[in-house]
Amino acid sequence: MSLEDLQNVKFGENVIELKNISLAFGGVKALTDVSFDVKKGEVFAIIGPNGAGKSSMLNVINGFYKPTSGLINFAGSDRKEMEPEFAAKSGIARTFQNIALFKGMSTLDNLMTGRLLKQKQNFLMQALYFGPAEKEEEMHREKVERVIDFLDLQSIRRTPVGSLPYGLQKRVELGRALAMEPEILLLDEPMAGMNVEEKQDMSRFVLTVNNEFKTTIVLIEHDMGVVMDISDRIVVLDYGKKIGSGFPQEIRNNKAVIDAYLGVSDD
Amino acid sequence: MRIKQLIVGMTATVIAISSYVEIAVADLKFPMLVYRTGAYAPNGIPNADGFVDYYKMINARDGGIGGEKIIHPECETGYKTQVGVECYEKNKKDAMVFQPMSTGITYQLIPKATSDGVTVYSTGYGRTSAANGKVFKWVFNAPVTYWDGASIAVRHVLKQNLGNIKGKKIALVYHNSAYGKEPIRTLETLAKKHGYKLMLLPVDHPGQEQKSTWLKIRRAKPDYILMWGWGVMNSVAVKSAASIKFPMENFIGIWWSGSENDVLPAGQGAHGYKSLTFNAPGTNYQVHRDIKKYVHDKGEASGDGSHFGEVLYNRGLFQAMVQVEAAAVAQKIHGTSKITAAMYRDGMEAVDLNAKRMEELGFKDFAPPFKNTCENHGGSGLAAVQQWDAKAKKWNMITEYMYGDKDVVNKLIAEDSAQYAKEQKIAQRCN
Amino acid sequence: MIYKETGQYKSSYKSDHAIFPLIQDKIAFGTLMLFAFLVVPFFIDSYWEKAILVPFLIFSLAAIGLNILTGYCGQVSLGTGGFMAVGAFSTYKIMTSFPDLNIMIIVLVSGLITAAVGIIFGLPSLRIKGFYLAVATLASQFFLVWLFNKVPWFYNYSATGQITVSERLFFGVPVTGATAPPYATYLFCLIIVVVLGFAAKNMIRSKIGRSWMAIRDMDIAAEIIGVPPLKTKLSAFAISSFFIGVSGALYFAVFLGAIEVTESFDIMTISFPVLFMIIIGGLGSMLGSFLGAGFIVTLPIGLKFIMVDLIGLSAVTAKHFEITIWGFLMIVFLIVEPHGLARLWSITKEKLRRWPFPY
Amino acid sequence: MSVDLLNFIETVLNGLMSGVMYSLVALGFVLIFKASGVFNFAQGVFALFAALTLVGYQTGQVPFAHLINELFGTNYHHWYASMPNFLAIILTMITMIALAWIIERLVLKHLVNQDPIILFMATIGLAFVLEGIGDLMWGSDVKVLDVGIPSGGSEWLEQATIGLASEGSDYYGMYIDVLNIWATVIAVILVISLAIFSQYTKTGRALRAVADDHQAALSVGISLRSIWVLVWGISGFIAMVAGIMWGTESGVQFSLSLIALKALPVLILGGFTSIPGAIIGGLMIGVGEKLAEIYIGGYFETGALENWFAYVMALVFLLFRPQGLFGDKIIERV
Repeated sequence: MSLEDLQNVKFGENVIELKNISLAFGGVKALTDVSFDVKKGEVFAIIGPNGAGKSSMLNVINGFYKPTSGLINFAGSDRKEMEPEFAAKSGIARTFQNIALFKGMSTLDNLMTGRLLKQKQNFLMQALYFGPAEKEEEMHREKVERVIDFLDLQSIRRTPVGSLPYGLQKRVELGRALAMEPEILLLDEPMAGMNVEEKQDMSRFVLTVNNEFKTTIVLIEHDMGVVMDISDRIVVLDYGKKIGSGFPQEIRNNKAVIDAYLGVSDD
Repeated sequence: MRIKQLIVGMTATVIAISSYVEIAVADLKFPMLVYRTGAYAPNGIPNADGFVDYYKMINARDGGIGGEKIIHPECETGYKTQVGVECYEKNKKDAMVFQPMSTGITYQLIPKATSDGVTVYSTGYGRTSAANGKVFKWVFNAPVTYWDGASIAVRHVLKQNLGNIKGKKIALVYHNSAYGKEPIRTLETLAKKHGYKLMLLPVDHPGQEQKSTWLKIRRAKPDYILMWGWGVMNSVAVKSAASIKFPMENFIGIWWSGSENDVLPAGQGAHGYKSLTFNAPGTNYQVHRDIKKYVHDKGEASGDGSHFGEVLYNRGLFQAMVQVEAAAVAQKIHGTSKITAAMYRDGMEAVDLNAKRMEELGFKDFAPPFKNTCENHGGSGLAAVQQWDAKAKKWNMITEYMYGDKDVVNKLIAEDSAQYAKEQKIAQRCN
Repeated sequence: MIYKETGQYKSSYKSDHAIFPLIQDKIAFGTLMLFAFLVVPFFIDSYWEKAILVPFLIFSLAAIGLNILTGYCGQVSLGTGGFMAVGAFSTYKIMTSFPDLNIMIIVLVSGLITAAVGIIFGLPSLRIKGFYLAVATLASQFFLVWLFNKVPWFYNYSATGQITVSERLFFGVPVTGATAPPYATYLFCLIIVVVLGFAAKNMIRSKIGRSWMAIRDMDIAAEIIGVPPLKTKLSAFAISSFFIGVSGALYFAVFLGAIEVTESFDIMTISFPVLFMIIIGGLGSMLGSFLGAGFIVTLPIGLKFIMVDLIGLSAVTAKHFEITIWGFLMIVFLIVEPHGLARLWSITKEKLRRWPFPY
Repeated sequence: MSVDLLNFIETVLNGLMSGVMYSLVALGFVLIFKASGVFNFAQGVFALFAALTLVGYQTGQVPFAHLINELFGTNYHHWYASMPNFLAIILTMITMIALAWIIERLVLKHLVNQDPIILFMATIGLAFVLEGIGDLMWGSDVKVLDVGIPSGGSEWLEQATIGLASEGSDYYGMYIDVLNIWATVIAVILVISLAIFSQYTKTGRALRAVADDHQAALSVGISLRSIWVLVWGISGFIAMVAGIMWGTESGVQFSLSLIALKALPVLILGGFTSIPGAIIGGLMIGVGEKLAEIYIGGYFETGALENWFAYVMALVFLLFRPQGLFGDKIIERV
């Protein structure tokens, strides 16, 4: 059975399709005419050296950056750009390279923020805090508690995240993303600065999420080992250009990629 | 049956006790709401010194009023309403009279004091329509009100123009607050009557930046400027007027804009500036000699004693004198030296400071005589114009004490107090 | 081990999410409420009323309002005085135009009007951040005060621009005007403060509160998880202004009774003090709002009492010292505990939990 | 030229003049904010304190006289009749620098890397302390300040401009207060010397380094704290100049401290971190509010809209440039 067949067995249709995305800040070109697609239920990795424009790519996907040209095909229609709120509403959650948690709030509250979009009660009901409002709160609290159990964060439920160690913060951030019950999960270097054990934990979480909840995952990661292990398909960026894509084993022996990483010149 | 007796008995005792407490006031308490700090301290200090020195003098010379020593606890308000309220609540027990020295606080206390049965005496400031004793039982603002003041200023202008100021332009530079707005209505009414043009120029607290105000004045070239100012606003205004070379003798301030503090900073430029007053400046009076003898020479002068004889200091003496006199009158009426707040009010309402009495008190020719009645809490309504002599650094009286436009003022007072009576559901007295 | 929470197990999220999860807190709060409602009214005299308790309650309300905006939503505002003025003048206008409307309704409506104004002046907060916003809010302060001082309609064309409250009954007892008995004004404010206090606490512990805090802590991340910045910030401005408006209404109608806008709502008499309250009390803490208000209201009076009545300094020297000490204490506080009295309190609770075993 | 045009010019000129006065205060704010990231609300009280001290030295007041007399029943007031202005100014400068040192010792040192809002509050506390001490030391009654700066309308300008008006108009020349002209001159000198100082001296470079980036400055071995003392000293000095100017105009008393409120809109307009911003912002506010007061103010029969207009003007401006005229651009990243 060939690889393609395998793929087709495992994955469904495209959930996101990026067509010739270019992004520039003033003169600086962050992305030039990058295209790739993400299939439902896969673990899709974006790799490349520093400053290759990986994070910019994610920012384009969830609408924090507006591409200067190109189209994003998402939810069945081509669009010039995404809106953060729309992205969130349509099930795109993400974590950030340098953690973007709400430092003043407890782990629990941070995860609860993941539920904001799903809470419907208006502030008056919340002010009275009875009946529906209270029910709703508890319902969502339950959902969040599941995430807490899943990522074993029980012990730090009430600690302000600002005071947590780096590894845990990363985990809480993942938790907040999961609390949104996303279709697509964008992870920006979820394992940066972690030791081996932590990396293993994190990889396990990622894979479980992918398998259990069938969540599509787009991740940026530097640790080639991890990437090759957990990702189904990979796209490689360098200086904002796409220099290769395919299955791990293809990437592993793609000359351009090796050059980019080892910095060998083409001559 | 028993219970009934019990209750009756208890109430009786309670009443007895309370009345006893009321009578058993040891001394006569004249609480002072002063401001020796904050934006208006420069005016607050000399005035307060006047009060204190007079009280001390009375205690030292006559051993108090009818044998009762005066106690005068000071409470620093910093000209702040909220603090004023706190001071009032703190001192109102057994207090004879409150002298808020701030229009804001006066407005604040009028309803409170009225329901607590404490006299409020706002000497020539505060709520003008309080002059109507029919409505304001507990409030006095003798000897003269802002509306008198406004009309007196206009009268002075009339005199100078041989009674015709049709088409003249009069500017009012006023502190942009309740105090400053007081004269507007009167001046507008008078404008209709005499046909002058009125120009309103508010100055915001604290009023040390008046450039645009005076640019406007310089362009509009009013013939006369009246000023309702307080604090630093006065001195800056006088200075600015001098530096745009406005003829100072056509610049007339209310009695709160006519103290040394207001003109000294302007130096020679202030020469010829006029202001109204209802008390004479200087130290050439019996009361000053007594204060010198009984207070200052004993080194007990309030503050550093440097304000002795200043306009606001003398005004303080006058205000204190009236309050003390009221107590004395009350003692005469009720035949007891240990008077209550209620008795004191009767005294204040019966105050009759005729020339003879003034002389007895050491205030000969110090201020025009006046007399409170049940209807009239506003006093004589007499004020004079004084002029600043920058070379000699002293104020000179340049006119007799004169009446304002009584029929205009009284009409306005009647209207305003009637409206207040309606709002507050007060039944008119004195009839 | 006075303050022992071990052995208190929560079997439901409801109990875990309660305002006072600990039994000790429940008891303490309960007794406090009983005391406030059933004991104080019988002993309160006009001095305690006018000088301490009523201002304390009113400023607590303002502090809660500002804390919602600054402490929870992270938008520093110096416009409190202006918004309180809106509350006060709305009350006056409604009172005079509808003589037989219930005072409670008047007060609440004034709050709503202020909320509307708050939304308008909140709009710039979308582009302007931090100190720039703080200073910009002064624009609302100065503008509103000017407006109420300038446009005669607001003070019914009275001669001086002073507005005076007229008597209003609440359950047959006057709560405004000079004749209102101390216990009445006190209880009236207390009820409003307690109810609105709980409302605020509930909002803070549910969705809307979390959105505010998200915006405060990291507005970009908040936007990406789907918190709309505009709506959230404006809701904070609106609700905060509502609280401040109500407190302004009480400040005028119940507390002072007669108001001169330029003096009573000056930034030095309202805006800064209220900001002090939430900073000294604790940004982002309900308890802090009350502690701060209590501190700021009682400190000057306390100092005055000590220096004038006990030591016997002259009023003026005492005042000078008061200002100095007052500023000095402020600095010391910020140095010792930047997170305010609320934090100190929780530290003491920690201590009590371990007591008598230090560590 | 028509009289209206001349009046307009006059208004603008006067606006510029008041603008300079505002800039003088704003300058102190900016220096401190740049160097120590503190939004120093006490700047206004600095000016008051400096002016009080200056008068105190000039007239030989006994510091804390009231307090001493009250406690010990003594009767001290002055210990010498007068002191030459120059000497008094020098002494005041020394006092202000000493003050800066004390502030650094007692306050800043303990508040490093706190939230800006906390620091801001601390400076408000500081303002109270200085006000209280100022009152205790020199008393709270108004004092006349005269260091020989002339004031009053400028005859020369009046004569010079009187001819410009078109024939037959009763124009009477332009009005500018000489004091303000002096203020402008002094302000210009002040700014230039500051610029030179920060450009061409070692300390100046250090100062700019700190303003640029604290960590970096530390890493190259610049002592933050000495720089802070320096900066606070300098703005103390600027406060003194401002204090002299305002004090000469209005006498020295509490209200002087409220000029801080006049400087705030200038700051948001010009940007907290920019000295040119403070100056140009000041001028813009000055001109803007004067024009508004005189030309718009007319429409509300009585104006007095200067105060809020300055702020609203700054606010509207911010909507288009949230970081102020010259403020550092605010960039948002994730």
